[in-house]
Amino acid sequence: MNNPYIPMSGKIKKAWFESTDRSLRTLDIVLDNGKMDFIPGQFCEISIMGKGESPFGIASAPSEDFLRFTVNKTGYVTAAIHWLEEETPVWIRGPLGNGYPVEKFEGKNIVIVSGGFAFTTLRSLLIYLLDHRDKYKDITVVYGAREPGLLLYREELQEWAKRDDVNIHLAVDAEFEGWQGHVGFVPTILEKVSPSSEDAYLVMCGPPAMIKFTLPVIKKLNFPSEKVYTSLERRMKCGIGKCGRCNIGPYYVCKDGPVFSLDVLEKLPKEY
Amino acid sequence: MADKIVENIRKEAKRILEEKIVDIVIGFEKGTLPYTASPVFIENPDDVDKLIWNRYCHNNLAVYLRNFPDKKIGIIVKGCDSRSIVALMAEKQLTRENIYIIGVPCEGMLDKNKLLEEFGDNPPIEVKEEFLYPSCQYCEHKNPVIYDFLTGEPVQEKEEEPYPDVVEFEKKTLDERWKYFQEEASKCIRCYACRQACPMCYCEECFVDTNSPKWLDPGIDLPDLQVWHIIRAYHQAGRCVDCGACERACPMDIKILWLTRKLNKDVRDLFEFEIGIDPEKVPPLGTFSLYDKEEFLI
Amino acid sequence: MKKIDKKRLFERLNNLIKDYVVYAPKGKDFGKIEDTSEIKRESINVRLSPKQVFLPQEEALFTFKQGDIKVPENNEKYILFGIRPCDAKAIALLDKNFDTKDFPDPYYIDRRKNSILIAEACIEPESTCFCTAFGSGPFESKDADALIIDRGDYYLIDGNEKALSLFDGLLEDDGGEKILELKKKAEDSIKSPVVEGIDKKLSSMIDDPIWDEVSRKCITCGACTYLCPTCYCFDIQDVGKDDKYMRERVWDSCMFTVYTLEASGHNPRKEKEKRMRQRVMHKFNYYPFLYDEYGCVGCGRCIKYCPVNVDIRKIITKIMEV
Amino acid sequence: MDKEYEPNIIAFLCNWCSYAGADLAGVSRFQYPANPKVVRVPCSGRINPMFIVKSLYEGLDGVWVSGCHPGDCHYNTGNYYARRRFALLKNMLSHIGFEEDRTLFSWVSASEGNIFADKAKEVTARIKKLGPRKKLLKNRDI
Repeated sequence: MNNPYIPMSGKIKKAWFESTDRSLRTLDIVLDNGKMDFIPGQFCEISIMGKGESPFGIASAPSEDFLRFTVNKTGYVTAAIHWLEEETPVWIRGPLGNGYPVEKFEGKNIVIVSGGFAFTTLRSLLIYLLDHRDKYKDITVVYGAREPGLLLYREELQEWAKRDDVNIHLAVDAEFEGWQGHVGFVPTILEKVSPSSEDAYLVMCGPPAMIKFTLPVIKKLNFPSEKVYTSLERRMKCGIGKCGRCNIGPYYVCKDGPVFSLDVLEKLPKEY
Repeated sequence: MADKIVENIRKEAKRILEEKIVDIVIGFEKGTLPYTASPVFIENPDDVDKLIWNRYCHNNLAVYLRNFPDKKIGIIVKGCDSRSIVALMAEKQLTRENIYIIGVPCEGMLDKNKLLEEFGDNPPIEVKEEFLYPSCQYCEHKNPVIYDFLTGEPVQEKEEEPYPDVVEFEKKTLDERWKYFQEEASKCIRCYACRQACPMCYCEECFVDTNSPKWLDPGIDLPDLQVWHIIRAYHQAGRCVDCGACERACPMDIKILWLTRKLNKDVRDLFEFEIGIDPEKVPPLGTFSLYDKEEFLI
Repeated sequence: MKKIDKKRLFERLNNLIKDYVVYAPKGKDFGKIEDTSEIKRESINVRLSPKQVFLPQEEALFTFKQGDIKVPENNEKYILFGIRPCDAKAIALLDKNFDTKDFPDPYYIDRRKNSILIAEACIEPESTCFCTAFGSGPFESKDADALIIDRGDYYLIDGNEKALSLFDGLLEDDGGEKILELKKKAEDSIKSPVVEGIDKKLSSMIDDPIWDEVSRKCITCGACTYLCPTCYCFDIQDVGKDDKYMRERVWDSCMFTVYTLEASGHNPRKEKEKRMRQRVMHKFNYYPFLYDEYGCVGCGRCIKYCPVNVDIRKIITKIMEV
Repeated sequence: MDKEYEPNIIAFLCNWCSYAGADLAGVSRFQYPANPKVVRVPCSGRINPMFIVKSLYEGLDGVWVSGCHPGDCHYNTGNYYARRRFALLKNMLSHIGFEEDRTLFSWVSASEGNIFADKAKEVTARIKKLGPRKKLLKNRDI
């Protein structure tokens, strides 16, 4: 029997601070036993032996030959992860969760809305979409952060912005020296960009405050609930629907999620 | 006597609810099992007939006081519960104006388990002292120390030495005491009922729940359980009113009062202090005397 | 139905202790025995439920030493003697969570597949029992490998081959003894609340004020969940130091505030009415949704050991009245 | 050959008196055993009794806490508060059957280098006499 609690070994190939305030650290990890198959939106549990495990969304795309995670320093395990240097061994369990329904997205317009450091799994999704560019119609990205230094994967974003097959709208909350993108909060920018809801799916990830104010805009743009997807976070332990803590109603965020469509969430207790 | 108390409780509860002196009254209703009463929360003056009083009303209702931060609360208390309120006031957790205290002189609560064992489901008419909860046996404050309304005549207080059990226990050898502690602690399942039942355990984050620092490993390795009991009791030093709610709440029947009672005795002997009498007096570990004993120093 | 002499059964059980880890009622609680003389019942049902055999309160998932992961092996065989039918059903319910197709739990399954459950019928159920509410009963034999009925000097026994073969050579003909009356008497003494349709009803009661009402007296300790035979929620934590670590799982309770507390400080179930809702919903709504069965077996432990007399039967009745 | 048992002792020393006392013992070349491992704290009042219990829980053989003499506290009153806490803790640990000499308290001032050395000797000797610890040791087999 395969033991789902045992992590796989890997090594950190590259590690750097992603944001200028050093609160976010990105790790590129290569597994010892070859590559991991996954769908954008899935997550892994990273172990620090003696400290514990924490779940992180996979920020790399299946086509890349490393696993990328961006970790915000908030607690016990994440602080330990921040200490990790290049070439140190790490332990990983995954892929876990359901991931974004990329097959359902085929042949549709895709709108990606994100704020702050929630862009991780959306990077994975965006690269996946670009890798299979012919299968999808228009791709629009609206991504904002408090200031330019807090936008994830800044260089890549600039590269993508140059492409003509994807519309990237970057925003910061307030005027910033040298900033040439949008200025304002994500909901405002989304309303300004006003992507068509026709034949389109919308994927949204961000802090609770952003979600709260973006939802009315999404309704205004006429996106039906079943075509809006979001990725949830909960305290997780086992990651396989056993330990019982991450449930929202009868669904486990770790196993049946973390990606849920809005129409499913609307029927569940507001426990997220 | 008891009927008179019940009548007085209901009347007073109805009055304070009707006159809007309080928004909610915390009292006891009939329990669903033999020898039990259960906490009840009355907001409608018409519901006061749910309120009862008998010798099974052992819960310390003061534990609920902090659950209603924006309400004026009426509460029915025994001697020990009233001391909890005073202790909470001394720690600035409550304001006296927000609480209306209905005091009940208490003759001690009866131990459900002992009664079940002895009489099964048929409650006896006459009850002897031996069926009292251990926590009630040495009670020094049967009458509420603070109240707005007293439901009956004060009962006679005991004048005896209140810690005979602690004195007796101290006579045991070191290893006997350790063995006893091990036996009791090993029963623990870490449900934290003792903590939750205690009005004084109001920390937002308990030391067992933090992970940085991680004071205690999870699980039921014996030292984990022992350290939990040591520190839980120690956090009560000079704060415990000896109501015994922790021990009565324990589903595993662990004796835990002998820990806090030892601390209480020490606080009395070393610092001449008793908590829960005067809300203006600073608890013993929040103050000091230049002349505190220090024989224990090397 | 067969008949088995009590003395001879215990003798046989004593012999089996060599090959099996035998659990039985030991005073108030349920525990491992070295000799059948330890078997003693101080209450109708044991306080700590048999779930501890398959899901111990603390259990190592693996140890980690000098960069190596080592998984503990377990090849023990188990006999659970004298568990009650409700607890046997509870184990069947736990199977549904741990023995799933997508992620079977090896630790649980290793123990469970090597176990024999011998249930003992409740001739005199307790006042807190309400097993009949969930289609089970004091003489229910479905979820155990064998059911024994205490008849003074002997037991009546019925069960599957696996269980009966333990007692090869001891089984006698029961002489046509009828237990129907006994069974009826036991069943009639149980007063169960009506639960018909509660799962559907609860689906529309997520934001009902009832949760505030029923949770008010709760002091949010974990006594109910830790004693519950079907509550399985656990935490995974690391212990150890100096490059010698152990990842272990320990029981956890949805009634604790920190259960859902996230590192950011956000807590989706900060209020106790939400936690009470979670406990009740999990048993009576989520469990039926996922596995087509109620997650409660009506053993009554949570009622009996609750420090403030929160009575789940009363909660059920209140829900049904809404 | 069996090596002589050397207890592992943690010493919480207040920055202003006992730690300076230890310093003085050092520069004055007073001999004292190396068993107490020093943790410098701002004041004996800073020492949460949980530090002491935690030290024992983590496997140390003994705990020694030392601060300023009454009246000498750098923060005026820290050691008075500490004195109350330690009195209760010590009594309680003994009450549960834990050896009293594993938790030791003293006052040592900055000028008492020789006394510090004496106390260190006494602490080590007392704890050594008790032998390896058997109580409150973790049993997990890792």
